[in-house]
Amino acid sequence: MNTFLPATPVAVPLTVAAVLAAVNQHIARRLADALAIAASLWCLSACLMLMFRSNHGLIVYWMGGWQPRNGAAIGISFAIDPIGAGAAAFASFLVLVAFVFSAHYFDSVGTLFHVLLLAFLAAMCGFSLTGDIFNLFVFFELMSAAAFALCGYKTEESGPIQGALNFAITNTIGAFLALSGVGLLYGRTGALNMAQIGKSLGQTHDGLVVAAFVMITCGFLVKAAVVPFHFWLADAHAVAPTPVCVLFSGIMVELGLYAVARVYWTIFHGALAQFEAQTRAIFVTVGVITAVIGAFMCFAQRHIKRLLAYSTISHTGLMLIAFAMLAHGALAGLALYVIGHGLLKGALFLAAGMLLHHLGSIDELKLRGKGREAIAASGLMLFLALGLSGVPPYGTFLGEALIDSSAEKLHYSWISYIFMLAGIITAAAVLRVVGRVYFGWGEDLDRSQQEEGETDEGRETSGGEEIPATMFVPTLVLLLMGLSVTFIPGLRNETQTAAMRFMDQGAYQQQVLQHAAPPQYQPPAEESLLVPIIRGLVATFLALIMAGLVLLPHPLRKGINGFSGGISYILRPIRIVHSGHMGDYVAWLTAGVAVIGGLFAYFIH
Amino acid sequence: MIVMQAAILLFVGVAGTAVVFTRNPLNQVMGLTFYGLLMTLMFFIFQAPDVAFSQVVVGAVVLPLMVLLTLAKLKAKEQSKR
Amino acid sequence: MNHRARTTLFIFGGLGFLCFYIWGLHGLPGFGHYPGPYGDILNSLSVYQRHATDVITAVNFDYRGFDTLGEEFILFTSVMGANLLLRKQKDDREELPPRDEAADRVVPPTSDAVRVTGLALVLPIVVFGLYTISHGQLTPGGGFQGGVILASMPLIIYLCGDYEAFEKVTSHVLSEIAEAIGAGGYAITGLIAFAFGLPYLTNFIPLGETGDVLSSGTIFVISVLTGIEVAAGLVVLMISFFRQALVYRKSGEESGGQQ
Amino acid sequence: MTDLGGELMRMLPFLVAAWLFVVGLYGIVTSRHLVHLIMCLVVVQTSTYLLLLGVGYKVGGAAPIFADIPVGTPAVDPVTHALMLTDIVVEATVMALLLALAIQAEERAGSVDPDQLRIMRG
Repeated sequence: MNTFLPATPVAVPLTVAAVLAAVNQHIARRLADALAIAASLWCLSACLMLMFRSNHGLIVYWMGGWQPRNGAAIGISFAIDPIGAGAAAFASFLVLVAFVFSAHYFDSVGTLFHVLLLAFLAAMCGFSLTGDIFNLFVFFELMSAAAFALCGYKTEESGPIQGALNFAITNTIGAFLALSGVGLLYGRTGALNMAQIGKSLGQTHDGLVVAAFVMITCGFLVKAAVVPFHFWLADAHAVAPTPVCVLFSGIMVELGLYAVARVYWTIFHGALAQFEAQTRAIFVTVGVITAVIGAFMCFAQRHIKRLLAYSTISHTGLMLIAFAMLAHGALAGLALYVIGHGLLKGALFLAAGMLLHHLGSIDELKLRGKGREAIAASGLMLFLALGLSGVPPYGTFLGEALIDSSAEKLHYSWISYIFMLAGIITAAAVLRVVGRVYFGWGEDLDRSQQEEGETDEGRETSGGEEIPATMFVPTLVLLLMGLSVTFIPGLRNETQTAAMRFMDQGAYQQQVLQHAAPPQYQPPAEESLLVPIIRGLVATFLALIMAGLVLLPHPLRKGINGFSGGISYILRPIRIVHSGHMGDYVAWLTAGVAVIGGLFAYFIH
Repeated sequence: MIVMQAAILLFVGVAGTAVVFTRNPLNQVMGLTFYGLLMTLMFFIFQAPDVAFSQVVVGAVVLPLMVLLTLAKLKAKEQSKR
Repeated sequence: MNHRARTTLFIFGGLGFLCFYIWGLHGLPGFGHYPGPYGDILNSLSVYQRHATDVITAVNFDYRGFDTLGEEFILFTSVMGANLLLRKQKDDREELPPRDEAADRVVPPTSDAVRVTGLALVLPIVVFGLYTISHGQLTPGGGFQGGVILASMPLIIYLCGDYEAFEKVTSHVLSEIAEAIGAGGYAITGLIAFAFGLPYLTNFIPLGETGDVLSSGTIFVISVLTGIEVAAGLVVLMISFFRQALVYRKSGEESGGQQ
Repeated sequence: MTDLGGELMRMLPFLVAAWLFVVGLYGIVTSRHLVHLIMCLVVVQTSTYLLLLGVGYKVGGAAPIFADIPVGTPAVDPVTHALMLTDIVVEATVMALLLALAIQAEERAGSVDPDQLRIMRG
């Protein structure tokens, strides 16, 4: 089984993609759907199997059978651990959902959509499973190429083209940054296998190591949409077709962060071990800025998909904070948070897609009071919004609890307030949408506010009175999974041991390069969830209040006008910075790399 | 040999800079073609004949051609607007 | 931000980044002092293990063949993507009749000398491309290089002033299918190894005599498939762009071009 | 060669690589035309070729093709060459995608000037 299973999550979707491309116009739409769904089901089950099998030690798989010679890798390896396989399985699942949801989409263009999405899937699986840094880059590029094209799918509008351009150019620069970092590492160590690079670097932490670390990290953080590399995300999400948004927000962005974590613990952990405190401080700072800016920008939006996109930025900020703890508890929490968030955010985008399908608009202010016709979408949104604030039993809650308790031990307990703040604001923004769209609360602002940028987009479907089951059911399934993931028995323990495995650089090297037996880990005792439960309930309550304040009936609203005026006053410069100008984005990107690099250079030398 | 290597590297640096600072895309594409040829030469000098083979076709033919066709299309579009 | 502010921000950021990058580069062992071991190991192993004298081809199509698979699919996906982006929209107004982009400029019709020379080049280019693909494991070349050389053949025909002939030798549908076959064949060649109980992309074909054209097992097969994929992919790309530009260079009545 | 020359040569390809990276970014930031911007991106990419080429080179090494030379002759690193081949094909295709987007930008938004392509603001 182990001679073929690990390679199939990449090989199978690629093969199916090529077959579908070859028969492009001559295949019935339903057959293409079925083939694509079968391929993603295969990936899902293969990755799940790999996840369970790797629970007791890495699965190391050498492409072409090229086993290492004398501890030096000569081929490309997959080094599969539960976290990597879990990420791949989650990606496969979301792709599956996207295929089902899109059954009513894109009638005109043959199998192109399927081909692109399958290539995207293969790239995400390969990206999660690989143990070779150049291979990581190759799958990064494959992921990007598919994503750019998918993002610009609706070529008949001007928005998608601009969004796709911004996305493509910033991400390509990110890829070149990462590649340069890989070149630096190769120049030093003469190796591309991550275990071998890490072994060869050992404890050295000179300029080259720091520069390579910062360049690779920043390259992947562009994908992860961390401030100041985040501009592309809102643009891309606002314009991409809904099923694609699910993948972008649900897993692609998180994979950027996954790569940072993977590279840190396989390559740089030994070299940067004595600077852990500084590394933590730098990444926490960046994460907090991202979380706060994302949250405020989220609240300022009226384009619903763009609003959700900024909420994703805010939540990646939180995820970066979790990574920055550099502790196994927080890492386990991060893994759970990613799953919980991915399910919720995916479902939210699907609900937005239903609104667009049913009502032909995605502009909160235009839709005021019209949501009564689309009760299903609005109802789902209400439940999903609560999850964003981290209320139990949503998956985000469990992740947050683990992260908080881990942070407390590192004297970073204040970050739990950042989690609450970001949760409250993003949840309140979505609740506001529900209140305005479904109940028609709040002022009719459609004409009173001046236009700023793109606020709406065209239909993606032929539209209709009914919301088809292929749209409603996947959304509901995502919501239910988001609610129930917390109740999987032993989940916290398994994730914690998986995180320990992920972080054990020495064991990783020996298993990859020398067939060493894997060590086993003891999970720490489970902690009480009482405080996190209270915290989650408080956050949700505050989110409801915040949304309520904005939507208050007119006379009562006067009292808080000063407050909201103050907020928009603060927001103004931030909104101006989000200019939609490609040159600005690249300038910020460069400056961001320089600042992060400068900080590392200052602290380490 | 060393002198030749240093010279070609400097040439590449200068040519790359020139490509960036040529603001008119039509002139720039000529520069890009020349730049692609320089890169090819550099690959040969640094014992990378395999890479040079690809570079000469991609960098000096395919890429400039695609850019030219794009420019032609853009211009046609602009004229039809007027 | 206005132009000035943006440039200022970039100057600071760019200079900072440049210094940082150079600081890192300073730690390299220095130009011309490749430290190994990866390349050196492969240089010493490849001929004996894989019966391939061009180590680069052996690395591309076997030792690191999985990278190349991913990269083939980057090409494949991008071609699909460009096709998607450049597809004809339902609401597209009819374009103006295909005219030269500078109608006021008089361009002389392609001279016979150019046409003859060009067409005389076609055959050697095809032969050279095929040679490069099939001898990739022996001498510089291989699927990529041969593929791009083959892809330049239709261009020569076009430059000779025969867009019609260009369309004849480059059927869009056929090229697309060939591209899918090249890319899919690569993935499937890897899968066949499973039937022999071997890991993905492992060689399962006898290696043959070092120095023969049909030597080195799967390297040869994959090289040919890559050649098909690269050639077809680039041709599809060029057709897509040609269709956008619609620059006919029919000799005689409507001549022109950009060069 | 002098020591200064040696020291300079030790770093030259890398310095050129760093310079091309930054100068390409400068072109992108200040660009007024999408096609110009895309060609600047090509320059940024060539920076990675130079880095890889410089990293894998060995003074006096032959090309790693053992058809005419015996196995064991000092040769330059074949891996970086393979990486560069990958890189070159990636370049061509990504640029094709970007150019296609540029064509569509003119088609749909009526401009290829980044200053005009700003509906995604705020």
